[in-house]
Amino acid sequence: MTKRFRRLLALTLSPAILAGLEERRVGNIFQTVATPGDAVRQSAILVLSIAAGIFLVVATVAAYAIFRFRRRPGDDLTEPPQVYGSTQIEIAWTVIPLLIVFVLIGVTARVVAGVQDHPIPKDAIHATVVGHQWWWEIRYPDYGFTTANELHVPVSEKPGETPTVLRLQSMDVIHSFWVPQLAGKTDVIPNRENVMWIDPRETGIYFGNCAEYCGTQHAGMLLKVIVHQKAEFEAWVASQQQVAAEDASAAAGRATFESLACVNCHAIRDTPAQAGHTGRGKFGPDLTHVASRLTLASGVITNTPEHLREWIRDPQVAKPGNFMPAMQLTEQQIKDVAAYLETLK
Amino acid sequence: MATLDYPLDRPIRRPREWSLSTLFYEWVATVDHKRLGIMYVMSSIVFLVVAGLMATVMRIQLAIPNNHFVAPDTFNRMFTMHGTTMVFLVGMPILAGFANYLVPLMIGTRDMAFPRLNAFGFWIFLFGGLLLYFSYLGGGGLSGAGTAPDVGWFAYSPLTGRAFSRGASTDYWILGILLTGVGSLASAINIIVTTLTMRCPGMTLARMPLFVWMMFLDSYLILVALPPLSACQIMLLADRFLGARFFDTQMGGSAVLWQHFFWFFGHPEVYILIFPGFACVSEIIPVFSRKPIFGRPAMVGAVVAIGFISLGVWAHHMFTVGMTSLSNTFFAASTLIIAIPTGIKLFNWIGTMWGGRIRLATPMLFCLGFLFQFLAAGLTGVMLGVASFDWQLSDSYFVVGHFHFVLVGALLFALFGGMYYWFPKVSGKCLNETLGKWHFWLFAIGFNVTFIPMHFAGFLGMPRRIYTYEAGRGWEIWNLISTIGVPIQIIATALFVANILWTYFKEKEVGDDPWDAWTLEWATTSPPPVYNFEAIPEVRSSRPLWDLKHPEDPDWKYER
Amino acid sequence: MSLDAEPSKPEQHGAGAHPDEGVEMPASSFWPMVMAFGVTLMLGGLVTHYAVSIAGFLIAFRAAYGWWRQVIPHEEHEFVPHRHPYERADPVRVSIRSVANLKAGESRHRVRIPEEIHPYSAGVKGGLAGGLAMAILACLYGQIAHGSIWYPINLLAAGVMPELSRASDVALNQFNAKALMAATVGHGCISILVGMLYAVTLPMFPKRAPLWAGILAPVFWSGLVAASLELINPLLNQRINWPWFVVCQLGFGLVGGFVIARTHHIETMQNWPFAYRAGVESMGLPPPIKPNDGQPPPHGDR
Amino acid sequence: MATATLPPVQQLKQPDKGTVGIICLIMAESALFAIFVVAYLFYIGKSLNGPYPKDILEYPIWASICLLSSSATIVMAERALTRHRMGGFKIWWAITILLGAEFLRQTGIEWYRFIHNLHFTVGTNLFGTTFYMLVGLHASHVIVGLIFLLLVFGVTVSGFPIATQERRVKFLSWYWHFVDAVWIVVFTVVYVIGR
Repeated sequence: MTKRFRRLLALTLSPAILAGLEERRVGNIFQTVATPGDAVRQSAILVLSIAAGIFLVVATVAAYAIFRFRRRPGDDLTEPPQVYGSTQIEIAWTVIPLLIVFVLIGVTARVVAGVQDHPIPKDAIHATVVGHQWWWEIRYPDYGFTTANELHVPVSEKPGETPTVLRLQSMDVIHSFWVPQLAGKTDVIPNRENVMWIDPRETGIYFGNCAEYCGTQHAGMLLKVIVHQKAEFEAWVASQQQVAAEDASAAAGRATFESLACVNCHAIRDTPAQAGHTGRGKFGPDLTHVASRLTLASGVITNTPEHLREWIRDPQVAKPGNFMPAMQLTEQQIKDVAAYLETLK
Repeated sequence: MATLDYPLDRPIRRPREWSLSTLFYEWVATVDHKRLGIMYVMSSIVFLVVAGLMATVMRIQLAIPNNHFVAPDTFNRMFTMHGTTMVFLVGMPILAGFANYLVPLMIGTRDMAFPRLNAFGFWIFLFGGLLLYFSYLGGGGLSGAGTAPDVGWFAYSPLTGRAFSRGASTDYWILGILLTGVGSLASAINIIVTTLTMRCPGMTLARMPLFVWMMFLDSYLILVALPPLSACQIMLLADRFLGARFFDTQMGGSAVLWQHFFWFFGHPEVYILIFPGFACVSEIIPVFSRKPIFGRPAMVGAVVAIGFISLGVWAHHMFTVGMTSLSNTFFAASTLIIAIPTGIKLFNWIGTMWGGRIRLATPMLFCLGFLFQFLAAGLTGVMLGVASFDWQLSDSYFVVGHFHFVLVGALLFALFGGMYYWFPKVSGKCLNETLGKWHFWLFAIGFNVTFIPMHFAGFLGMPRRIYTYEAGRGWEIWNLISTIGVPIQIIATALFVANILWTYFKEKEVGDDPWDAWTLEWATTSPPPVYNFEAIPEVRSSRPLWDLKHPEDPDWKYER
Repeated sequence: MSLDAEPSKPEQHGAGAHPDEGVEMPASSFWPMVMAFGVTLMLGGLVTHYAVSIAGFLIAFRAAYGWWRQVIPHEEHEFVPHRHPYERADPVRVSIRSVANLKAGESRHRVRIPEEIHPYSAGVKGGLAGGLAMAILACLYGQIAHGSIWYPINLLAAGVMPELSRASDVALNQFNAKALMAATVGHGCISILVGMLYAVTLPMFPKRAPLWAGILAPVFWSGLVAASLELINPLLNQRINWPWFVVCQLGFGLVGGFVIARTHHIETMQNWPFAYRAGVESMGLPPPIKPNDGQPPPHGDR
Repeated sequence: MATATLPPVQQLKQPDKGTVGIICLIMAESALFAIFVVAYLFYIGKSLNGPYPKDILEYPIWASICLLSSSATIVMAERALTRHRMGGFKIWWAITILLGAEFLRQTGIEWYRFIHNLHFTVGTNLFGTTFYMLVGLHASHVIVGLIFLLLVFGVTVSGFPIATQERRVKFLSWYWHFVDAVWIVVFTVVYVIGR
């Protein structure tokens, strides 16, 4: 495969793949499209209807009592009968909640075990999601590449389900992985690996957030799960597995990038800016295919040339408090670096 | 009560003449439980207003997406200080205040068991709170720019470690709360000892007012649950100052251990906060329904049950940390079971009203608000207890809505009811009923407008503690409605303050017992003398004043 | 002030040395406040400057000494004279309101209602009998329709065991110890609770309680289950045979209701003093209210 | 209604407030220690680097004997006080203080060996953290107890009628027993289970 063809493939594939996907920005926990989310939704609907029933009955009785037994003119001369209570009624209204609670515990046990202890099929996709302050590193150990903030998974249809197993790790503090339409949240904890799985039935771009407060830019730690048709997912994997694009027109930007401190945090595979052993290139998102992503800064801004330039000029404007400093580049340097990064499809 | 343990060998001091300086002296140096109670309540109301204003700023920031009203760090400090203040500087002291003022009066004694310790508890709470707020000036050390803590009120490690929280802001959080914790512990020990050892003749435990019962169990919970918080704060302090490794994940330390320790305190804390609400409601509803409390033994039993079960439910705050399915189910089960005694209490309050002659005065209105809102809060609590549902709801705005329903909709409403109910005892004057009813309705409307939408925002995937959000996620409308409720609540609270001032200066005295109530505090003057009772009263039933008011049909004939 | 019409004897309960003129109260003291301030400074020094800690220590030390002097050898008190008599609380007056009685009768207007119930053990027995009847019917159904008594048991256990919902028909027909345990515990607990509910609620209904218990309640219950079974136990919902299900419920209702209704009502003991209920008589308590005859009834089955 | 028909008021037998107070204090302290003990147990074997407990810990037999026997001597002192034998009280009290001080000295020696000779500090590993914090928390309670014991000894020697304070001396001795009991737990957890 020639270099030129590879680039062509990458250039044409990425927009094509993403164009047909529906954006699902509203993470309604009752419109789930994956098994763990469905299981939770079913238990949720049960609890909600029980709660609604109890609320209606108890609130009606209370309201009736207030209305029926309110003080009326002439009541001032008597005190009502001083009744102490009724053990029978008290037992009845202890036993009924007990029965309800008993059912709820049973359902909880089944749903919890059903989601947590679900056997993982052999052909599952594996991804490792690493939480950083304040972005997501996403590794595909089986495919050998690393990306950031946008988790791509294949749709999981019957037959031949391809669920995705996520191993959650954290580099610093506790985060939480939450895409409401797919599954409940699972915390991303340093020095501990949590495992969760999703099997989305419908393609689309699902929005989520970090759900555990993790510092200044907790709000800016957004998350997208992009669910492809299987063939498109494989094409995406293939394009991500390519080495970084080389474009002679961006040579100036590349030189600037590699000569500056950018490479201390950001890696670009198969270039001098590759991640090194001393932690170099591991602190920020991997930029090998940065131009193929929808957003920058962990979902805070869309990935457009203007946004990219503004981001390089001063990251603290769009996402105050994040760890990328303004590098005090000249306008020309900013233009060059941005142009270089845009070639990294 | 002036029982002397030792022979007197010093002359008894006579009180000084009255003057401005002695007035100051009498408040700052006082060991009188009533004055300390008033000071507790007043200072927590001040903190309530401060933390309420922070909440207002946060609501303005969140009213529209991509708002730039405050910077992210400012917002994070505000929710941290708002939560910390509301829990440790409003909730805990206001219950100490109510208990201090009322427990000795209700059990017919002259003072708390350890009056000086009582004063110490109040002052160390106040200074601890001031130290926490001093962080706004001195958070970076005296020479640096000030910053308040920004790690959230439950301060999850390792965010609180030196590596992620530089400067001294988190240290202020630790030290301030450690000090107020000492204060809470002092007042808890005091209340326990007072209730166990200083009841007036005839006041058996079975006859003790429910208010005292609940404050007693509340204190027991503080005694058992607060030291663990202090312990884990000491560990964190050691991590930050001595280089210890308790929560250092790089050295093999566990980030989850802090959560276990914190919530082992943190969940009983929720009950510590709500019990005083139960206490007020259990006194007010019977008096305004003109009936004794329905199922009194069950009421006490339910609180005892909650007091014990609540020590075994802490991990329901941690359903998302990846515990085994068995642990998750266990904690879901214990959490759901605790709903039963809670439900019993609610039913018994309704049972008390059933067949009564309900007087809808302001204290009762607030209690009715409490009933409905606590019902809703309890049911959303059941939803959170179902572990699987909690995976979606945990750390979302649903949780924010839920615990504000508990702490504002239930606790604050009950405390407002309590303030309207006992204000005549403290001042001799009844709070104005018209203003009070305006206060109630505006506050109830404002509260519900603010906090109901939060549940829906949570259903739509809005996480808590975010300083802003992008448009198009379906959260805009709910956040906007939420913010609209805030000014209504502010107006209502302003009416309450105005009512207190108006009443204090303009209203007429109403006598010792304006509500025709049944517990001992109404048998003395309003306000009570320093010594509470000229002679220690004697009781024969759980409603001593009923016995006197209805000698033809006294309680003691029927009570066991 | 006295709560009794009879003059009080304050010296009996420690009102102090001068009962008629005043009371000794703990003396005011600055030291707790100073102590709190010192301790705060001591800790505040950690985040400011060590000199603050030293100052705090000195202040706390001084306060500790002052506090010590105030309680050792005895706690300092000050004399508070009683208020002038006209500033004291008025004696509590007899209310002008009369107290309405329950229609149950003059002397018993504070009883709890209902006054007669089935013994609680009847609830447990009835629940267990009904549960057994239901289990037998369900197993019968399993044997007839699927050739295995384990089938309904496994279906019931699927409510808490997700692995069963993935099981094949053959597996559902086989014995599964875990499922048997889960199903027995679940069915047993619910049966006992429902039996208890029957026992306490049946006397509240006017007449034809066995009809309520035996037929109407199971039918109502079946409807409730039909509406929610998809969420509670999806596997059971897929495979349920509704006629048999209703038959099983009726079996529970009729057997349980019959066992409960057969037992005699007992008089509740709620208007007895605790001492009698606990089986110990103690002095100083009023005698028990005697509803029917002179003697307190023998201990009921609670 | 004639007052004569009022039933007599039950005179309650209520416990002494100091007793309840000191029990409450001990409960709170127990809860505090419990968390440190749980932390110690949780982190057993989780240190990433040495030294490990089995490498350096030695059974503090003599220190334990000192501390535990001080519980007996303080009982003797109390007994002497109730019988108004001031000489006996002073002697037993002084022995208690000496035993407590010897315990602290032994802890000091152990810590000196760890910190100065082995460079094993609170930050070395999780074992160091939990060890110093748990043992240190207990030692700080011994110090507080010793200060109060010394105070009582000082005022007694200077002629204060300590017999009037018998009740408070009793509470102090309860606290001392509590500190000793905690040592049994600490010893078991740190030196027996932890090794």
